[in-house]
Amino acid sequence: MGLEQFKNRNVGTQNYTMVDAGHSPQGAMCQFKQVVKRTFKGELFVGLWVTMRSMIKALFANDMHTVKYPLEKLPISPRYRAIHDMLRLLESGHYRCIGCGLCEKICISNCIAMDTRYDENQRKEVSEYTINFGRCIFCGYCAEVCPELAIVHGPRYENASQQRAGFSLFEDMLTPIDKLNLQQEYDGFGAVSPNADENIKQTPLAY
Amino acid sequence: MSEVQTVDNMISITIDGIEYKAKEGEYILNAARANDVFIPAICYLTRCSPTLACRICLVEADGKQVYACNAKVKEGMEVVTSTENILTERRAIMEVYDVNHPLQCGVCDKSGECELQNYTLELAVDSQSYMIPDTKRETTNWSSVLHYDPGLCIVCERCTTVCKDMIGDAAITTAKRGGAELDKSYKESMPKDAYSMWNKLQKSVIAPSNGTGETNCSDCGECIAVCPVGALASRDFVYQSNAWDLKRVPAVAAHSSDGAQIYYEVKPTSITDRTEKIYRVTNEWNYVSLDGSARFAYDFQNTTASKDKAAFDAAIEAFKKAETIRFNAMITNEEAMMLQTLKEKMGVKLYNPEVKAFQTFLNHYEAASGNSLWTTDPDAIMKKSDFVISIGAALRNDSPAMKYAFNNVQKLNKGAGLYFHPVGDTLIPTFGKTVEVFTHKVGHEELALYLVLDLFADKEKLPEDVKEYIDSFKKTETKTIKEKEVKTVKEMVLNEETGEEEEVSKKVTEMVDKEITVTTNGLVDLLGGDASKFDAAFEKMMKKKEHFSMMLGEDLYYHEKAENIAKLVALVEATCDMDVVMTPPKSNALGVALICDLDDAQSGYTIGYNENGDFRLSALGDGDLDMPALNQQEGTLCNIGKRLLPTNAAVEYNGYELNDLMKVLVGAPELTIDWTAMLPTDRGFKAIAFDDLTNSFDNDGSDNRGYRLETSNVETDLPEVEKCDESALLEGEIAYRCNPARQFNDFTDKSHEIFEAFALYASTEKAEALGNKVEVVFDNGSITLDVLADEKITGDIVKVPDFKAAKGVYDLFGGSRYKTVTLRKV
Amino acid sequence: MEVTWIGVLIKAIIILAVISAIAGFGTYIERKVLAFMQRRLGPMHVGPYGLLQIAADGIKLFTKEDIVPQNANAFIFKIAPVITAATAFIALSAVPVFPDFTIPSWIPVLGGTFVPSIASDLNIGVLFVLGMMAAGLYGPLLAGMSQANKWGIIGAARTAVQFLSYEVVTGLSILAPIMLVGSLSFVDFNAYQAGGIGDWLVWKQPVAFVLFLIAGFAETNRTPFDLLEHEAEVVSGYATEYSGMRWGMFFIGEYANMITVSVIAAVVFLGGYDAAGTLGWLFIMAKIAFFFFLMLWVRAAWPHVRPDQLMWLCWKVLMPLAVVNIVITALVMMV
Amino acid sequence: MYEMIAFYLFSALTIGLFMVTVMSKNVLYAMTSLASAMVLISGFFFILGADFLGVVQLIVYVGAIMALYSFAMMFFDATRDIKEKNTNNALVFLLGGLSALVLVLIFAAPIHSDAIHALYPIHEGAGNAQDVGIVLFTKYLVPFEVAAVMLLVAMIAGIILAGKKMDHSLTKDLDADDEILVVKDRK
Repeated sequence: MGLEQFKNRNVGTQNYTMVDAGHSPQGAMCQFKQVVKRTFKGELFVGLWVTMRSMIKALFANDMHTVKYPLEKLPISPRYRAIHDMLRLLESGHYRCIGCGLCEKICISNCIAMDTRYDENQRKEVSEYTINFGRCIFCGYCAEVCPELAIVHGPRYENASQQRAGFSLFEDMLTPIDKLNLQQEYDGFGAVSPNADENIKQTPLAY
Repeated sequence: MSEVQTVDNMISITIDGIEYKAKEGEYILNAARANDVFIPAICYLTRCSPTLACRICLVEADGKQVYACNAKVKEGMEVVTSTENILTERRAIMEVYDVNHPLQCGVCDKSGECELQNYTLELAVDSQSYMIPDTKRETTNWSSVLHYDPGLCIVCERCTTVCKDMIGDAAITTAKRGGAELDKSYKESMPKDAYSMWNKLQKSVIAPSNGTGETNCSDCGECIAVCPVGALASRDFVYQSNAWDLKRVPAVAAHSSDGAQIYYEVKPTSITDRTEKIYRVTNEWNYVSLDGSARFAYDFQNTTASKDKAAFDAAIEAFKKAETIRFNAMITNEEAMMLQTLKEKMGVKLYNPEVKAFQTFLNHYEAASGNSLWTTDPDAIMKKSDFVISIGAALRNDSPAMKYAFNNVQKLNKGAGLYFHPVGDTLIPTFGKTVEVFTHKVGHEELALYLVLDLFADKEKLPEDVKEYIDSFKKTETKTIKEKEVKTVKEMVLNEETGEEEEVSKKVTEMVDKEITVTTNGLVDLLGGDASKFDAAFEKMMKKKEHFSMMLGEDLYYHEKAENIAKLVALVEATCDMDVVMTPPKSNALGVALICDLDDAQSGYTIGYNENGDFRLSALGDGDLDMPALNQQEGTLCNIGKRLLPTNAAVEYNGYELNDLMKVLVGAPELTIDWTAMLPTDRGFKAIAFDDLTNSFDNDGSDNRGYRLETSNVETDLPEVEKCDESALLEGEIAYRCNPARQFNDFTDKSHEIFEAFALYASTEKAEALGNKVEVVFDNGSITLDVLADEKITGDIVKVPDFKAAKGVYDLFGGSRYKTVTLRKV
Repeated sequence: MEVTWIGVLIKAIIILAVISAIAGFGTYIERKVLAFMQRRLGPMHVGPYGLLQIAADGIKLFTKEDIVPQNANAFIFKIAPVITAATAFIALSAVPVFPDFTIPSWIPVLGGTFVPSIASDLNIGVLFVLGMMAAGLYGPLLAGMSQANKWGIIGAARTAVQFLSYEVVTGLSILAPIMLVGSLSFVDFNAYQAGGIGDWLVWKQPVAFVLFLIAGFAETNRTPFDLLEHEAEVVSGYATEYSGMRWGMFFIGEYANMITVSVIAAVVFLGGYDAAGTLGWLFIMAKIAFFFFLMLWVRAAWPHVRPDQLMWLCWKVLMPLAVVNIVITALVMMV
Repeated sequence: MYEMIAFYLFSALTIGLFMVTVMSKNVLYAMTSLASAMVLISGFFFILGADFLGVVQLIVYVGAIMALYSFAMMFFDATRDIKEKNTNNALVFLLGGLSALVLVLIFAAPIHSDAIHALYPIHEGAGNAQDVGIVLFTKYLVPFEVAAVMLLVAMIAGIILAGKKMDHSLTKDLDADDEILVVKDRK
């Protein structure tokens, strides 16, 4: 191996290569020709026409792209990752969160915190749960890791606040009990795949 | 294990084709673990006897399938850890373990530290071949701290094993549960070990061994530590936190002189309160066993502290006019060094009655024996001793490490034991069949040592006067007695649990008439034993015994004839081939004894550090100036194993430290831990900076925490000992200064998981006689206490605790642990 | 009709009020047109179709804090925007804006007053307008120099270079029509082209027309020659430190200048107004509106040029062309 | 009457502004006042009815020359006052006074002679611009042509000087338009 590569001390340029991007005119005549060509070719007028066409379309063909945001909203993808929702069990109405703490652990911006306790039914109960939305980067890991599909990303993306960090409590994100019938099953990050049943290994539990 | 393990008798074995060194007589599993070779095993605990519950450690040794936890290594043994058959067995066992095991892993407190999970993954169990109906098993609380979820339990019996072999309480055992019968067809279709394991598993559950729903034990929580699954947990910790959220702070158990290794596991208190709180204490349970105070008395930090400048200035003033600093052993070596520096530079007296007696005793011992410190430690006793003697210690209460060692020797080393103590104890005899308990009179401790001399001393070496004195107790007569003769008969018995035939040894006793010459040892009778039976019993105890150890307790340091006892101990050591260990009376008593020059009495203006005084420095939060508690500061402690151990701050401390006072008073380095390297090297310390201290265990269990104090040994002549002074005997009502098992000091009392009350403890009968409340009247005062019955105590002596410094119990007892008192009903 | 001083005063007031309003409204138009060309809606919320946006902007500009940077030369900093606005309106005084009319006699006091189309009908009107627009360069120049901001200095430097250079082109390009007409008065220009669309000077002087337009863009600081305050390069150039109404005055000046240029182009090259009737005035309104629209249109369609390209274009293309155009015109007239 | 008012107003302002130009230590003030004074001078022309000259004054002095001055001034810090190094005040006063006196004498001399009359009377019916043209192309034809040629030469020279190396890139020996830097495809 030669030392050529070390002799170019202009670090950073070694990985670049020049590509031919056409020729610039050589000599006064060529330059003049180019000016004339460009002047009379009408490129500028093509530009004018394009914008005019857009204006005509916008005004008369109603081809307007503006969405009047607070008044109109675009439909969002089910995989969109906005403010979290806490889902309830459809049958009993009890919230699904079992307090396993996986979302807290996986959260890369460290914005989820939960306190748990031993409740009177000898179950693990979440006594407090917050997400610091000032920090949350909506990466979707929490929804993905949740074994119960309890924390999911909901469609509420309007989360601007006057404070740097808005905290959200468990109850704020929880489906209201009277709106249980409106609760949508989540099909975004971490949701059960449509063919999940096929992937399960059956065990001989006859009981 | 009866052989001495030295480097010389290491043998070599081959595991999976690689040659390793192992100790003679060691189990294959231990040898593998010591050499970092992985053999799966669920039920085996390194320092306990094999349980043979899980059967997963199956290996092939020299072509035969054996259980690695139960088979000993032999020279040249070739071990194969996995063959096809073994893998099939192991997989079947793991599948069986997973049958009906609740899939609550998400909320289980084990949170991923679960060995069942690990082995299931290790053995790649991805499908299940077996099934059986599940039975409902209710969650129970066994005691104020123990929480048991039988649904999660895999009946590996680690908890029962550790309770029996290590702790000695044997408070829990396997019990029957109404599980469904296995399908008979499995007997043929399943691998043999898996089937028998399942058969047992299906029938058992763990339960308190006393038949009630509650354990009656020392609540040490070691069963929680060893539980491989989430079945056993501390009641306070259940569903509080995931293990992964907890930050582990390596530390030293602060309350007793065991100096056990612990981790404080800390995490912010709650979402709103982000100050860190200790959630639990864990330990390296393969190498260390904790007592209840170490595991549960963790929240003794000083939370009220703040930098109160006025109090600080007042403290400076107080120090300037102080004549005495009274303190106890709940301080680090660094703080002890600071106090000693104060004494040297400002001429204050250092008063510490707890440690002073110990220090004096140590000095007497050093003078008599030439050894700067005692010669063995609990760890070494557990590893090799097979005969232990305990004198002068309420073993159950004074030093958990001693108790564990005493018990472990009986269980694991097929050992024997002699226990001398005035207060009768029902637990000690249960440690082993060859444990003799002498409930002697208060003041007869010297006689106990003479008995030891009689029994174990090389008579050639003993001085003539001692020999004469011992012989003066002996009487010889001829008697016809009926002697029991024990014969061992072997027969084949069907084991119910496993459904197999096993060879079982049975002892059959026959009575034979014999005419013999009997030498009655009057010493035995004097110490409360039965001389006629003792000789035979002792003969049995001495069978195949090679390593003898003697544990000395706090009673001896406070004994009136402490100097003579120290000499006797030295004599025992010199003539009996016996190792000695002494229990430092409180946490860092050894460190204080080595570092500080203590004075006999206090006088004038006194500063109390966690003690009574005119100006109180206190880590309890109730003094004139706040100090950090031991879980809030870095520093080192000296323990019973003669080690200097580093401990770290687990929780935040906002106030002033002693070092801040030192800076103003006499000048000091920047940090408290800067004193570590300045500890006196002439007392055995080494000039090693705190940050360079190691803090770990090796895989074979060797302790690398901190460093071992340097001890010196000077050849000395045999000491001149005095005869036992019978006048020191106490008569009448006797109070014994002794704390309940998990209480050591004000700090344990402050912890919310410790419930033992400050009360008078007495045997059940005595307690009934005394009623609910008594006034204990001493010569120099009295104290009124509730009466609590402790069914493990026998005899008339009552125990008065001293863990509350404010009650001044030390002063009441004066320089002794025993006092004649009047008990007056209130 | 005789031009009285009161008529001139009324005219001046009309120019000030109406042109200011139009300049403000121009911002609305500009935003709308640009939006439509990008298929957006533009301002929509203040008033119907956002028509009152100008009011909202005005309120905002008037109520915004008037910040003078600490190290700026406060006096110069404060008068600079006034210069821009003032010169722009002074230039308008010599330009025919709106038709002349007589205030109906039934109105008290002012009844019967003749209001001329040009506030000050100079016989060298064209030159005067050019001169005032030249003087207008002091606004950006002083603004940039006084604000103690490096972006401002760069903006000021660009002002000097760009305005000076393109003044030459403007003057030379309009010289050829002047030669043809033989007068510097806008009235004469209008009269010269009175014969209908065939008489428009744009047919006789197409090169001059194009040159004038290009130079007009540069003189009014419009895309593609908006180098004085091009955000991508110099933050906001000479206007970097300005806020509130002072900033607004620069833009009133700019839009007034746009109107001026549009008027000149319409009068000089596109036939001017028909002095006889109202229809002619509507016609010139349409012409002016077209030029105004063209400026917006170009802004939507074309990228802006680099400073060196700007200079290159001025001195090496436009100016020689203008000179050649004058020479040819002179030759043709001679023959 | 209006002319009177305008004249005196313009005179006072012009003198004042020139005073500021001379006296001010601040470059910006000096420049601004100079430019304003030039504008006001053009006002005199307008009062005199010489519209063309007035506009020329505007375009040439205000638009061109002053802008060049200001361009030069950009090399200084416009926000800072300039400290004059004036070692001899007496000399400055003497020289300044003498030159002022000379100027007064020169301009006052014709008044004394009371023989001022236009050499070239205004042509009836001809505009201001035409008058200037007539004078330029009759009496002052030669100086005008010489000046024109000189200006043309200056302009051409300027273009050549400025445009000499306009195409030469200072940063690269290659023409900047020729190349685009592209990341090499590393396999």
